[in-house]
Amino acid sequence: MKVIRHDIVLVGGGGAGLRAAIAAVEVSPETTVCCVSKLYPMRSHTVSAEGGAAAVAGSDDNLDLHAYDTLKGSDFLADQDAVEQFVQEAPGELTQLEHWGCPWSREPDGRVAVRAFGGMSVKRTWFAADKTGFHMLHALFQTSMKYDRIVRLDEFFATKLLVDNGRVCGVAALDIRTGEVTAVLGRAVILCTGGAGQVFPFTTNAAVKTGDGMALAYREGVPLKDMEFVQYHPTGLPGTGILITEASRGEGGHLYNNEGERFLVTHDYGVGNKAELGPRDMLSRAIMREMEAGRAFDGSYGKYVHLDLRHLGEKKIDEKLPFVRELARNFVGVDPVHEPIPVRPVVHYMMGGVDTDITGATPMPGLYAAGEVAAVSINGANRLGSNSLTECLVFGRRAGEAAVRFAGDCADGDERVLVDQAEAEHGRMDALRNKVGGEQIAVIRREMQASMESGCGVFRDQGSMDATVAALRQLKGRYADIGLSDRSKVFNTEIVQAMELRNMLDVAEAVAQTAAVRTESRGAHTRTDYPTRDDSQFLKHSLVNFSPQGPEIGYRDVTLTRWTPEERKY
Amino acid sequence: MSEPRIVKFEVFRYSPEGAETGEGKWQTYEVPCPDDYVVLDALNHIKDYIDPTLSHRWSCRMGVCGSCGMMVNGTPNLTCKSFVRDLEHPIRVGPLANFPVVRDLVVELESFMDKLKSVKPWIIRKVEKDVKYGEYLQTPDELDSYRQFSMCINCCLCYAACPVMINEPDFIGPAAIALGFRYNQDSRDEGEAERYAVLAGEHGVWNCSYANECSEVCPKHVDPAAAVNREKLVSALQWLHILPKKGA
Amino acid sequence: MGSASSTPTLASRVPDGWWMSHKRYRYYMLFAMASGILSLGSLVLLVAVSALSKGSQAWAGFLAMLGSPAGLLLSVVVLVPTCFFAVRWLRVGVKIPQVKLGPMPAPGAGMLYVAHFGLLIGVSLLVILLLSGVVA
Amino acid sequence: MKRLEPLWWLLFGAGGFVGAVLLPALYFMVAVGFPLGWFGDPVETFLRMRTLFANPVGQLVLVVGIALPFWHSAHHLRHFVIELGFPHSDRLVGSLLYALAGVGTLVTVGVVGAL
Repeated sequence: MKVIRHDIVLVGGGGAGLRAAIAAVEVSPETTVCCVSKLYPMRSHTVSAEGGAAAVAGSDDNLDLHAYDTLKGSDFLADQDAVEQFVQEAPGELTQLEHWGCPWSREPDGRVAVRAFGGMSVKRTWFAADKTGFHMLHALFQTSMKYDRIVRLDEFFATKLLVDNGRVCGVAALDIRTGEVTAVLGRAVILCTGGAGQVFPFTTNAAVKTGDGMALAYREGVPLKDMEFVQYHPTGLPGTGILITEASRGEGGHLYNNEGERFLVTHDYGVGNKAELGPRDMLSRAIMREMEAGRAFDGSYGKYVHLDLRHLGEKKIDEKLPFVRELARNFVGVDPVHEPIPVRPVVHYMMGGVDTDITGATPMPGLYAAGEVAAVSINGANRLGSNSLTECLVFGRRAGEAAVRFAGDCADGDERVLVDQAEAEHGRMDALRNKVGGEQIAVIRREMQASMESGCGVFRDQGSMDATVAALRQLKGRYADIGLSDRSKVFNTEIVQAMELRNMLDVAEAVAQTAAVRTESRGAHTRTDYPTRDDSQFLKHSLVNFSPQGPEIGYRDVTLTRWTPEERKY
Repeated sequence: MSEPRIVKFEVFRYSPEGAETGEGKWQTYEVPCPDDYVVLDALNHIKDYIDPTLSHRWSCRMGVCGSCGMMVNGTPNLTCKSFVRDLEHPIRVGPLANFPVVRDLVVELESFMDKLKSVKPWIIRKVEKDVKYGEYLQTPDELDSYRQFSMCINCCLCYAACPVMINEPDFIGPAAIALGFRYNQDSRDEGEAERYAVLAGEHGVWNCSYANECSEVCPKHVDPAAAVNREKLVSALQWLHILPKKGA
Repeated sequence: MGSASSTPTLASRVPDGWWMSHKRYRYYMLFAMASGILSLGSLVLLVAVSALSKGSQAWAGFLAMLGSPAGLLLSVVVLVPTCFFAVRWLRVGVKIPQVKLGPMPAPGAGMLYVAHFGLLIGVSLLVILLLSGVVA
Repeated sequence: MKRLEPLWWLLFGAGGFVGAVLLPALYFMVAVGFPLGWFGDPVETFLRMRTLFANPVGQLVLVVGIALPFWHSAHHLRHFVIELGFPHSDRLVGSLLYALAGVGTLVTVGVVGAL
């Protein structure tokens, strides 16, 4: 068994992970960080983020306003102390990224430009055209290369947290290239593996977003928080689910139904005069309602509405939204300069995740989490567009620094105990690779996704969610009987898919079960049988714990500081 | 939607273990392809329902993560944006040329990663400004002077198309040079002198033979050939001491 | 990093169809050969200058040689690739000078196109006018 | 040779530029137009050519127009040979080609100087 030892083990190399890694080596001159990532870091899903990153910039803005917008967007489920911390550190983090070379779009005088975004009451979204995530990720990755103390294990798949006496001291990681398991030991572990959009069939999320970090923590007894809140982005391309950024509405795009109406203006969907700049949950519901009312277009991938950018003109589209134009042309054959883009709501983001405090620490000693994998929570029941990239930076840095502090105060774990666990993982991998069984990975994955869409979509009710819970339980049973065909060790992606599916089934179950017991509508969790918010019972985070018998669900009060929950109307 | 039609794919298979050792082979699959299928969809269909032993890399399937580059009918391409309907059949899918093959359609990228790092792709400054004093000012014109070269997604198609790579695998190549040039051109950077030794060195720009193939295949219109040749011009003038090196 | 060369690899594959059977490469190969043919043109001109220096008889002999069917064939062999070369060189060439050198602003592509092809047309006209005797 | 790469490249570039801008018309006139008698008989063209080129400015134009393309071709052929699969012969092939271009340049200077 190969054993690698570093101070800090990082799982995932996207925006949050790389920020955490850089923070860790910058805050301490000796610390080494080992970045375990199942794909080359610059491939991480941060790369697909388009619209921008929020932080107070202009003189028309202030921290309280950003905090209030975020809290209101979250339907008051976000922790107010976390949000205050977040908005305060956001501008510095985005400036830091500017210093690291991120090509932010600029004003004529050379200052960083900002744009409007859904649910934000003033312009505060920093952007690099409409490839913000791409530029942020590459700037972070390239900057990380400066540090020899950031050691990368690219294309290593973390399969288990190694735990000694209740404290996490590393991970077992499958080297996809060789098929061997390596014990990667450290005194703290940071999870930055992103979300789990792939548990749904139509998602903006990349194939790699399979909830790995959530499942790793969950199976070791760390609770997942607010998992029932899954954000649908209102404007994805039908079929592929490719994201058409909210910036297209921020820059002035309009939504139309098949009667040529700007339905957000002509019908009352609660977004008021914000119209297309309303928050995502509300817009997604509005589009679904239009579909139900027969006012949507019919296409080969079901119903859709139109996102019209034509009035912005070619020059503005090319300057501010070049990627939208490229995507629409390439993938649906529509040039937004001349035609409206077909769009529909599509799964985009998990508000929930591994339970952390505002330093990124989870309840398990030594374990930290940041980015989409974590629920701090600043997003509550609905995240505002452009807060997530900033969240990766703010809480990535916080987790990196907190992990260094933790690692400095404790001894190494018992190597024998940890390596034994990794050896067991190695045995499990060998067994899995040679597994014979009647079930196919792809079939179970497809059924899981279909079941999540039907039960935990934009609109939910008790019957649909209970059916999904039952279906998932049955799928987990069938998973035990999967068979694998690829017996070779070198770059065996089938075994990776098998483990990803296991992770997704755990995450899906957490989503469905927590959703089924929250008998109210809040943010992205919209129940037709309980259409209103119920602060008396549910101004609470859900916490789900793993148990062999099935998820165990508990609740924790939301932290309130200066804002009283109010009705969410725009 | 019209019925999917059956399309023949010839996919390259190689494994250092078991039956596929040796020189690799072309394996034929028949895939039912709806009209809007891209090559990656077909590969995933093969992986999911025909032959789970096929290995390939992919992730975002929207042309920005850079992981699904392969040779499609002899041309390096992102398989997520190569529409089956636009290609001649049978469709031949192979691993990126000019890279060692790890398995099937998966190539070895370690040398590429080293090349990227060798150009020091980060902002180098003599004096760093504290974040609390705000951003470095950069006008839209200054941004435009390097922006195109910051669009590279590291998909490596340019390396697979570059005729120099065939015979000189140590050439740092179009993407790495474009990245180094991108930082050299950035008004915030002062690292040109540090990058000179690599960019204008033994494995640097002078190996380029003006084929322009990199720019022909670049899916993001980065035009690495422009970067390579501009760097040649700048380096030549610096070599003649007509032009100073930023940060020297 | 960790996994470098950790499993045997198959040597990198040469692009399918390199170097003549693929359209893109064929085009490039033509360009490479055209750039060799420039020298052939130069050599012919060198012979012409040599004849010019030896007197009008030698010059007439040179012209007779080039006017023969073989001579004209040679001119086709030189001129066609040279013109192809000129267009591609000037077209691709606009990429290179678009860079800020010292205090001077970077010239734009449009301006360079005009400059490059303007120069080609201007110089060609000048040569034709001077050598044809229209402008004495 | 490797140490002088910028020089080879500059000569290559200059040669390519001259080859693209000057060569087509000049070659057309001298090797096609004159032999076919389109621009006067051999005596007329002889006198016209002498008038135009038998002076320092004309000679400079000829040296530049004739010699630089040699450097251009030499450099490109050097890379072409590498591409045909002979990267290890680069030193030999390069030296040979640049030497040829050098000889060509000297001959050009000599011939043009004799005008």
